[in-house]
Amino acid sequence: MIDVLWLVIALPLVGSTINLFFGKRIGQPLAGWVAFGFVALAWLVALPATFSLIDGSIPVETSYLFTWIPVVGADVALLWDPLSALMTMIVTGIGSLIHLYSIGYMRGDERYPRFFSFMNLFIASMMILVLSANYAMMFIGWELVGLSSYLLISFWFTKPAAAAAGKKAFIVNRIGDWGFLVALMIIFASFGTFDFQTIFASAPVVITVGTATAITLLLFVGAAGKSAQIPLYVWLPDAMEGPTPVSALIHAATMVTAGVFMIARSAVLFEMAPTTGAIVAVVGTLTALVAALIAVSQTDIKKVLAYSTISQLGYMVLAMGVGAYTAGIFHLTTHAFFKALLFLGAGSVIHAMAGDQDMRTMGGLRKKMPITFITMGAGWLALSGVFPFSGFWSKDEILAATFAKGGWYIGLWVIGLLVALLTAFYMTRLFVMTFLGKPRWEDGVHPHESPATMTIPLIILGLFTVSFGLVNTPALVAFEHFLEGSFQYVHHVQGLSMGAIIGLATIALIVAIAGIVWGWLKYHRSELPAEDGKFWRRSRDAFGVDEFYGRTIVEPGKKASEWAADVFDVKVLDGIAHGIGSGTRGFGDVLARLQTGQVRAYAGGVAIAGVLLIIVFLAVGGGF
Amino acid sequence: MAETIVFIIFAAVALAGAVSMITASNPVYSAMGLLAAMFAIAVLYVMLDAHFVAAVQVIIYAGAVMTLFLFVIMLIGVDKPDAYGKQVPAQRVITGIVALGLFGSIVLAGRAAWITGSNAFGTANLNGTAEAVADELFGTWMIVFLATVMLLTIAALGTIALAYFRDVPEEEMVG
Amino acid sequence: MTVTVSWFLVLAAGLFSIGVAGVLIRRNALVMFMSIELMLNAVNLTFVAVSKELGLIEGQVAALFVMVVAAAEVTIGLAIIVSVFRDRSSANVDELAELKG
Amino acid sequence: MPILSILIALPLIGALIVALVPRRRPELVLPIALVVSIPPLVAASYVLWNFAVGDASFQFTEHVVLVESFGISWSLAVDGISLFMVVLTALLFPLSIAASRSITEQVKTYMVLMLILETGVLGVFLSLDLFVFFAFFEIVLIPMYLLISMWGSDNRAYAALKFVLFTAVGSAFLLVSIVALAVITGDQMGTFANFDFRNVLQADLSTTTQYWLFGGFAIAFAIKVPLFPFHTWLPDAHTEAPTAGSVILAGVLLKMGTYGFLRFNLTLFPEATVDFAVPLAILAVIGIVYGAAVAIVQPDIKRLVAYSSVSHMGFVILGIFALTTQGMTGSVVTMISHGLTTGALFLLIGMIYERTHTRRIADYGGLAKIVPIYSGFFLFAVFASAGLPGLSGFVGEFTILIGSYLTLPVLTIIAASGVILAAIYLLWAYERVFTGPVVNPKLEGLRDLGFREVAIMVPLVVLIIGLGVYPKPVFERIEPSVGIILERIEATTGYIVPERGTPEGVVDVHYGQVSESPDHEEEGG
Repeated sequence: MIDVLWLVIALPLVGSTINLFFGKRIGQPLAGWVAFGFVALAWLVALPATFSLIDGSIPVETSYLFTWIPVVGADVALLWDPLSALMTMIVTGIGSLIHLYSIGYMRGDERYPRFFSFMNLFIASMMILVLSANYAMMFIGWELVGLSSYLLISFWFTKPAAAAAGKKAFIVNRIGDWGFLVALMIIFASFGTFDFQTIFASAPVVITVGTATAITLLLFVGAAGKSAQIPLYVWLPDAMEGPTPVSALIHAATMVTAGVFMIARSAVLFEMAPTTGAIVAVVGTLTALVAALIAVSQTDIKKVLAYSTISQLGYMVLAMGVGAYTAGIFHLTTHAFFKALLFLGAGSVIHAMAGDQDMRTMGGLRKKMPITFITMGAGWLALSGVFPFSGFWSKDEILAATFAKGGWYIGLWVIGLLVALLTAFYMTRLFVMTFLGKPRWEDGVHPHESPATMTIPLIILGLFTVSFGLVNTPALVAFEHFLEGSFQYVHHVQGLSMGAIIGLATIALIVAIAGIVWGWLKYHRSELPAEDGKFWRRSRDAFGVDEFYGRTIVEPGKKASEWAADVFDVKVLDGIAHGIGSGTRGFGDVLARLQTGQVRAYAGGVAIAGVLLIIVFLAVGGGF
Repeated sequence: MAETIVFIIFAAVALAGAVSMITASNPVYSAMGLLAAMFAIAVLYVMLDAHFVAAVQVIIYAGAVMTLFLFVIMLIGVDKPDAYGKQVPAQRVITGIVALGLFGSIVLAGRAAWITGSNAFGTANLNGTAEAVADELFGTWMIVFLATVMLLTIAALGTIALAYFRDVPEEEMVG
Repeated sequence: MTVTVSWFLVLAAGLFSIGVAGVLIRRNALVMFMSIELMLNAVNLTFVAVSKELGLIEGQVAALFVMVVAAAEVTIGLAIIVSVFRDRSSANVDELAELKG
Repeated sequence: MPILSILIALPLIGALIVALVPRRRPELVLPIALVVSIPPLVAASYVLWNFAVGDASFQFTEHVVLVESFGISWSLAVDGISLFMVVLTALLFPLSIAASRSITEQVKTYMVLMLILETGVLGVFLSLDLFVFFAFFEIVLIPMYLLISMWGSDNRAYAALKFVLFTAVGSAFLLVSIVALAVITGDQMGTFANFDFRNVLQADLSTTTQYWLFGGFAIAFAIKVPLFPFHTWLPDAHTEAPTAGSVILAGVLLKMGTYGFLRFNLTLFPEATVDFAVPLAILAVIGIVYGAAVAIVQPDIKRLVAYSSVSHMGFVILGIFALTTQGMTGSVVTMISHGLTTGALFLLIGMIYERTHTRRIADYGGLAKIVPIYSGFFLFAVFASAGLPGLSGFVGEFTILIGSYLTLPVLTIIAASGVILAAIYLLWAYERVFTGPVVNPKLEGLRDLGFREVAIMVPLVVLIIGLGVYPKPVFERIEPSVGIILERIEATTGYIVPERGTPEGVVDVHYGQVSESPDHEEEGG
């Protein structure tokens, strides 16, 4: 069964190639159906293998395909364990739904087949990432998803903002990749291999805590790039320039969670380095807080969701930092469902509003698009963390795990609760401003419900959003049990009684409901409240982080480059070369003055030299 | 003894001719001086048993080459008295020092190596007849001889070329 | 006082030096040429003298070759002088300074 | 069959054939030149096909004594290092000839020079005799000089002269060193001199001699590579050269420098290599970062690619002087890959230059809308050059970085930042040229790539992907040859190559046999 796993990568790749070369001939919307078909097929291929893993009929296994780079022992090999199975299911499952959704959403775009080609390429890249059995191959997937992300963000490249956003995403991700790359160097220098199983089995023996800290910190730099953590989160809000299905698939559900996935995959190494764990936890918490603070003031519906994604990724990273891998992955899963749902819902709204994304000109859409309204309502409650929606269970688990760590981690727990409050608040703001109240549409906009290809994915995702949380409750720990196979070398610390868990959950629930009530009271009225004041203004331009980076890194960097190019290279280096050149010429001019052109002067020179030579020979030969 | 007298006389003629050649202000007198020197050298060749070389010296140098010189002198004209030059003021002094230095250093250098000492000068029976020279020239030195043939041909061609292709535009000649 | 080969050699050295002096002090190209011829003759004299001393005919052969080269040289040299003269009506080498750097 | 001699002679014969094309039929020159440039490719493929994998020694050796007393011989051979350089050369020449349709003046001379250039380059990579090597090394200069100075753009005279002067300075050092080496070798063999590589290899050189000779060789090759700070000729030459000239310059001529380092510096002077490795690696890393940083702000697209070459070649030098199997193998792979990717970039730039006659980035904008196929190829080349995994650039640079870290950790970490900078300069340039609205009205109605141009690009694209996805056949052939260089260094100096960086206690888990128990590490330890 595992032998056909390579098809999970190959099928979307084939789909991508077909659409790239023949997409125009296939035409709309058939090209979209082809793309959807290949992804769905990949999902079907992976499905039985996943079930076999759940019922334990096949072991965790590596399937060797071929040798990639022999000198560094990098093979192309696939690892099929619960973690990769879960990610495969998320990526191909949600991926299929979003492909289905895009068939309607992208209708009429002149580069329709190209879009699906890129989407399929993304699925293939993501599968390489999650199925990889070694770090080298993971890095391939890691970079390839960056490529697909670049292609899809700047899909509407005639908009300068879209092109710039794509570039920014790739470059910022590359900064993270630098960390990953250096981590790979240290890993190879320490282990002599990239193979996960070998590394995890031997890590405690082979490397010291110091090396583990170095490796994990660098890996975290990579994760921070891909999963949009401080200080590298700035690309994700800009990435919303891409088409909405892209935002849903790549920048909410799957690719951005790659960093979290990578940390979970390297759990053994992170377990060895408590310092890294602490840093990871703090960075995650701060990211969650900062992003939530920015999200509350955004007026662009996709921007709110983008910052919300960063904030939720902060939660997941916090989970990784405190060693609650299962909880983090669980939140990753539920978040994939409800955030994809929210984005697709937002896309549906934008579609209905003829491309308008400003929530201030929406309102009252409830009656016009009931399916979108209901499904997004489920997403809203899930993200806010209301019992019994999926978000409640997973977020609560992370907070509980943080609390269980004790010590200064309690502080992180408090911040986490604050973020939960803000989350509920801004999601309520989004929901109320969009669907409730009075219509504030501009003239000529006639909102309507989206076609079936768009609403069916919404309904399916909505069902999962409502129910999926139940697979891992304090009473039923199926999910955690399933993932155990992936964390076999990780030692679990469990310290909370059932009473404490229920107590913490109650607190979280109260906070969430408080946030919803606050938002409801503030925004559910006939006039939109004015959002001015210092905090609102600073928050709306994202605390000026982009400008700050521009001032402190981009501009000085550009200045330095210009100096090197225009001054150092031209004046100094070329100057030296020219100096040598003109020096030689000057010396030549001096010598040229000896060339009087007078034959007799030359002859005299020859004669004098002859005499002198004879004298020298005599002197040397002792002729005198 | 007779040899000594002959040597002294003709050596003196050769030196006198040479000196008059470089000092005469009229090129025709210079040519005459050189002619005298060459005849004297031819006699010295005979003293050295190089009969054939002596004959060639007279025919080629004294005959052909000097005639050519005189011909060119006449062609160019002798009406321009030649000065010793004035670019370098101390030129004659320097020239004298250089020439003397050269002579001195050659003599000094040769002193050790020269085959002095032997009474009769040289090997008695060196036969410099045309036959002996021809044996050597067309035997061992055949290839070199042919090379000189080519050289002469080329020289002849060069001369013709110089005379023939002379209608070159002024600016290119100077350029 | 018997004549020895070294006398001839000293004479040759003298003639050669006079030739050098001629090249250096005269500005008439023709006379300079003659001085060069004189130098060649001095060398020839050396060849023949040493040939006599060593009893080898090769010295005379070498002298013959020198003469051939000298003849060729004279032909070309005089042709050059004539064409230069035709170009600027002077055989004064000091006026020929095109190669001045 | 003396296949290597045939390989070197084929382009020359081709040049002769091209020279015989009647003057009245200039339109025949390009097709004929293209046809005669195919046989060398066939011969090179034959060599590649019959190359024995895993054999580190020289193969296809030919040896004919030319000058007995000076020890000069016509001595040719390939090993894993030169093999791919030869194939790359034989591949890039037909492509650049095919891409030379915009050459309209003196086409025949142009093609003849291109083919002579090919002979020269092949000779450099194939000859084992130092004298013959030097001769070919210099022969390459002349056609390249003429190509730049006759068919280049506005500032061509300056660029061509700069190229020749820089290279000639290096050649002077190279010549002196070669002669010195040959005389020392000859002295020890009891003859006047010996230029044969295999004899030179046996010469016993003192450490001081090695330093001097290493320096002489290194200056020549460092200028050719070019290594910072000798790189300033490169942007000018690349920019002013005609398209084919840029392709060949970047694709194969620069490789002559790195190839020289590998073949001569490292092999002949092991002690000096070990002592000079770190300074050269420092220069290489400066070059990586500096070249990339300068590339960012270049206003001219060709200059940008030229500076990117400085950066990429820095990686190659770093890999070589890290003195590890991985680093060195990676360097050779990067040499191949750089030839393909930069060749592709220059070909593409040439194609658009033919249409617009401008190289200024600011003159472009929104091209992707007008010429989608072209943009697709360009984006591919951009990512290949930026080292995207799955494409050839990554395989080489990744291996270099992994290998270099074993001996030069700090430098390698700095060098890795070149990866970030590469993304910046390439994507920023792409953004300015291809995306956004079309501002320049002259760009409207531009023709997209035709069949001929696509046909030129496809082989490169296929090879870039092939080398990126399945580079094993290439690695297998390079690794043994690199191995003996390192073995020699190990044998003659106290240096020890870190094998795989594997410390004690690493467990080798075989595929499919992963044990479930956490105390698994005891099996292997």
